[in-house]
Amino acid sequence: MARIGVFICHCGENISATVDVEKVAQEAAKLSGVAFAIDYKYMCSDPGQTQIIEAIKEHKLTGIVVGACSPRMHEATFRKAAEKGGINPYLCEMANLREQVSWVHARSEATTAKAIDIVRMMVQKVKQDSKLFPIKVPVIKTALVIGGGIAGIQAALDIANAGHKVIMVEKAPSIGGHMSQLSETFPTLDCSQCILTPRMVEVAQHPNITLHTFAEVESVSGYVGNFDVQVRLKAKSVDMKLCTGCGSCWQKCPNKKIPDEFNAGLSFRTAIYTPFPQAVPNKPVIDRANCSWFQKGKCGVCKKVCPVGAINYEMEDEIIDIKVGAIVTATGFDIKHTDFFPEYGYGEFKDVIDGLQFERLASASGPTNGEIRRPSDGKIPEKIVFVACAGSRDKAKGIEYCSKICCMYTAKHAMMYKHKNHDGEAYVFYMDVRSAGKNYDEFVRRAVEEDDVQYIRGRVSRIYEKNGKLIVKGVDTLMNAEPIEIEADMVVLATAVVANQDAESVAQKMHISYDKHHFFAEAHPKLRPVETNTAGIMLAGACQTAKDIPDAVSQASAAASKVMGLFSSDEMTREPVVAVVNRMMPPQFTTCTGCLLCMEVCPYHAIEREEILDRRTGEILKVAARVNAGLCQGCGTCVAFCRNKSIDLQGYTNQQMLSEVIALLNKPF
Amino acid sequence: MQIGFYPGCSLEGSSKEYSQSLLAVAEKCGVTLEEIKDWSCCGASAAHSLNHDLSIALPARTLALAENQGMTEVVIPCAACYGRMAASQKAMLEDASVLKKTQGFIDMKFLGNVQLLTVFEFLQKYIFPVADQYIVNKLNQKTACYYGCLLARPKELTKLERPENPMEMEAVMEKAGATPIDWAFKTECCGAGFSMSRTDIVAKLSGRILEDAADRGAESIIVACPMCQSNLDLRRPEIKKQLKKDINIPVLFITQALGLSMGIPAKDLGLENHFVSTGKAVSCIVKKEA
Amino acid sequence: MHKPTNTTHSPSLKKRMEQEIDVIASHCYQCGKCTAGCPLNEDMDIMPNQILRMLQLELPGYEDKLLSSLSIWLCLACDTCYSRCPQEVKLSQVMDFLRQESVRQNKVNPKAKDILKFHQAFLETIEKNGKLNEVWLTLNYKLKTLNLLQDINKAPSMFFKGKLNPIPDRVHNVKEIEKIFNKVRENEGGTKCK
Amino acid sequence: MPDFEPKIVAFVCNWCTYAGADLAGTSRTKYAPNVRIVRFPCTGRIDFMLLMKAFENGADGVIISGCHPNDCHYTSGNFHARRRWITFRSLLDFIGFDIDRITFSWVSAAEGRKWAELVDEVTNTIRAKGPFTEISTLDSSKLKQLFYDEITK
Repeated sequence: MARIGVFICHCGENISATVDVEKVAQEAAKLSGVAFAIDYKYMCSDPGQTQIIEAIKEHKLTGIVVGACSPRMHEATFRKAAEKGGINPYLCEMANLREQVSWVHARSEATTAKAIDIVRMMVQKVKQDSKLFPIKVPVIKTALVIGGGIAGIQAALDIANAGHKVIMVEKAPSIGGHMSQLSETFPTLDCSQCILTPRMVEVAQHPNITLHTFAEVESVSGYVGNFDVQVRLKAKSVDMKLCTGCGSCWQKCPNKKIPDEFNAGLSFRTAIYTPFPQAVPNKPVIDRANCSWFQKGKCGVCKKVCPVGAINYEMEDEIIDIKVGAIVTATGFDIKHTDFFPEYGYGEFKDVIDGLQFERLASASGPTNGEIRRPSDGKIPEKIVFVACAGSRDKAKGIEYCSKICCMYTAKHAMMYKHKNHDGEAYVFYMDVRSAGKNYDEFVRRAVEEDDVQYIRGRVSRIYEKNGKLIVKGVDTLMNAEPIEIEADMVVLATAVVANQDAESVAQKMHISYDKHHFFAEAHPKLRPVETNTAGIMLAGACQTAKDIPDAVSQASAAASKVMGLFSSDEMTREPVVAVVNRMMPPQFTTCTGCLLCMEVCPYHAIEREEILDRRTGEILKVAARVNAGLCQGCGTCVAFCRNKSIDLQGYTNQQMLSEVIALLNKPF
Repeated sequence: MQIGFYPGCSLEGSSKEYSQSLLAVAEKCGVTLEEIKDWSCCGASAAHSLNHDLSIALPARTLALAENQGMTEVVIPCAACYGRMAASQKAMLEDASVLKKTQGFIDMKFLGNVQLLTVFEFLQKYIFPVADQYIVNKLNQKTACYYGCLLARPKELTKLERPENPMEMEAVMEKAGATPIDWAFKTECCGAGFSMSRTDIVAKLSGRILEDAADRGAESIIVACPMCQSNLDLRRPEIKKQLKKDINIPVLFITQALGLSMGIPAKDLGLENHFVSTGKAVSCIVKKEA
Repeated sequence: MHKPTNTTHSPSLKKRMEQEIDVIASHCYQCGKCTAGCPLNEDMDIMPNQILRMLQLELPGYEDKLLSSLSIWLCLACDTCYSRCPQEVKLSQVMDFLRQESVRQNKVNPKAKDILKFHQAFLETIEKNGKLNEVWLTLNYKLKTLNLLQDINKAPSMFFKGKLNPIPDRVHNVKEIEKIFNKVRENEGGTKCK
Repeated sequence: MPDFEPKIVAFVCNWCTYAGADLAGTSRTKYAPNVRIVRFPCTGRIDFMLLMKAFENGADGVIISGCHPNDCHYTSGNFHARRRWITFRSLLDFIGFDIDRITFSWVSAAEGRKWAELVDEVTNTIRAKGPFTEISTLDSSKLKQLFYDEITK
């Protein structure tokens, strides 16, 4: 038999001014199962709490209802008191008599009546309450960082320097990402590789970081603090332990005509290759799709010339299982390529290039050693046209958003071109210049004022080639919409930033949500910008949306600090308000029919399909749902969906909600 | 097999060689085209400029006739007519109120079950499969395939694969043994409906087109639109004044070129009806080596 | 110097347009791509993007400027603008609408009279014959414009090349066509197309 | 009946509307005392049979309120609730239930005033409608008739 204690608070005058608190206490005392009821000036005060603790002991209470302020205010306080009194803290409920009664109604019968109803309701609820215990989940203090671009590097270093283990997985043969391709960086014009490569080396040498290049995440299961991840180590065909990176293999490789990804297709590489001179690790891999040995079964030159016998054609992909407590997703971005722009030359004009290609042309380590020359004939262009918003803010092309970085890098490109060719002409067709950021607008103004780059407001309609020149048909909307035709030697399209091709499949492996452009979705656009709605998985860099380096780096550090927070204790404590599927012995007696509707609607992928097997024969007796308490956030959507009430939410059970409603109504108002 | 055929006004007048050559090619390949009985004008640019309802109603009448005459496919060689017909059909199928209103105007039911074919679609569907056995000549010349506006735009009507740089006509010309050149004015406008009211504009626009074709060494220009043909052909004197130079590249209809490759005599293709002599184009032709 | 007015006579030109055709003026963000690609941009008095701008702002006097502009008559409906417009604004429909509006309010630009007359001659010929007969059209047009000598040099050669057949080929029951014209005229003003 | 005071039960989510109601309190916004709030973690948790239970036990009106679309603390719970409500409403409508006695709304944690207005509005509508008796006085034969009429009309 329940023995409930009811404690009605005056909150000074706040409640008692409009609610007849004595009456409420008296009425409460009459309720069945109520063993003790009292009203007091300040329940939350020390003496108030002491009263509760004493009462629990003295009257052997099995649960308490505190009629006071909003539970959002003092629930924690009174649950502690209940615990001190020796009962489970979840056997304490609050009746909100202040925010939702005394403060919103005038003193009247009706007001007091409402207060009584609410108390009665909570008394009913607390009778249905069961002991709950905070869920403790152990935390594996190793982080997985997916992607070895600047964002991934930053996150990995931050976490590793905080003394935690980090595993980094990069799909390319080297880390560095897009930043390693850049020439100089805005707004300071310092050399990208000069600031990046030291970080790359640091990652490779850090005692806390294990680096897997040429590898991809295969699957992710488990939950915050306890993820099980499978990683595929693609066969490099080169034994990394033996290889010294001497380079004699790729110098001799006969397949020399493979478009070089690192130089954005502006030069060629060999089939066995290291992507670029400062690559980390600086050891080659074999690109099997382009290797004669793997395609035609002959050649084998690299094997012959390798002085240490590191070449191994028999090597196979290897899948490794790792356990991590948190994941930082930093898979980066891609850009639209010029063939996306039929009206700008369909990628058929060699000298219409995209931003990354220009970076390579302008980079000292690039195919032209930093001299800006036309891909078609190697001439130095006298006139360059830069087209901003190429593909961005273009509903017709399916990309409505602004790519954010183009305004800045276009200004940078124009500037660099002018610095290298003082009497060259640079024109920028733009719609708006969006240069918010520290020293950003000053930078753009410098391009205009000091390097006299010509900015023309208007979109380019068409580009066609005529006698070795590119005719750019534009317009100056600031000059009475004057049509302009420029005969350029080279055109650079600031093409839109888009999500990686495989972004969607990555997201699905991780069970994180993504938008229609396949950028990964943050848990909250303002207040949780680096977390995903899957606990324990963070976002860093341009996989979330277009970002420049400073933004990517700061988000990476933010993600890292989230991970460190998670790793700050050996186990996480979580509210026990989670869903449970009813179970009894023997297991197949669960009422769950395994329709798994709950699994579909759960926004946290917290519900799993479980096969109940016969212990002896091992045959499947039944399929049922199982809640992963580590992932469940307690929204209860599954409960409302369950067709036969087999799943229920602790703290808000069907039984409780029903009795609340009945208790509310079975007395006249 | 029988396919409906809508010549349109120009193909009965200034561009009759277009229908002449189309029919000749079709006949050669054993394809019968049945003209829609009592068809009327599509309204062209005048109708949609001055009266929107009319621009839908006029084509609607002919479309309804085609339906009543039990046609399921109608080939419309004239790019302009095709554009108007397709637009009218689209408007009626997409908006019930428009359909209702238009049916009221024309006093006929419209079901929208006739499929309209551009000249390309027709050639690809009915001529290509059998063409090779009839092609006996190699045109053996550099041709500039010119689409103009109405064959390329608007994209939802013309159904071209790459509206900015179409290749459909090139495919036909390669079959006919010509070498299509890559040029810049494929889909630029020739001045279209201004051929009489603003000859100056026609001269300017068509001039640019001819000039680019000439600069890139075209020996003939291939078109599939009567307006383009007459502007590029008929307006040479004005163009000459505009460019201050004489360009005498002949302008052939795609079906004429195809016809030549099939060994159909020039006069059956109406080749002598052009202002700019087509002799040069014809003279390049060589027998196709078996 | 224009001052924006909030006293817009209702329904404004923009409102009427947005009711009649499938175009929302505010969709245009003034990038100017339409103007840049327009084959007639050199001859236009108001550029395509400016036409949309004026519809967007609707400052006093803009309506008159628009309806009496030459541009709306120069547009050849080649759809280059629409096919490249990032915001998919059907500009050629806007032009059609403005043309019809400018005739309704008879504000047609004097320089565009010939173009208008050609269109009218064209429709009249159709109304009479159901089909276009170029000879009739030419004569009709010349009578309207009185520039009788234009192309006179071409007529004979055209005739002998069989490009002109003076005997009009007519639709059998021309009455039908006339009926369509009349019905449409009766229905005038109530045009809707989406 | 002039002195009829409706009983209204509000099913609200903890994160938006419950907080919104608290805000009404802290900003001392007055509203009709006829409403009783039942607190759920999320509108997605609400089993709509509870609505029927409320009416069965003598409620005259019901309010369901949670976070605005895309503001759900659990990302999608409020959408599920909305969908379920749309279906459920048409069912109720079909069986001849007066669906105007149920109000579905969105009140955010910042909309204390909106909450107060909502409650007053609903209270007035329900007061005008008078007490709800259909279910308490419903006998199965009448129910059968209802269905029969619906099917045979």
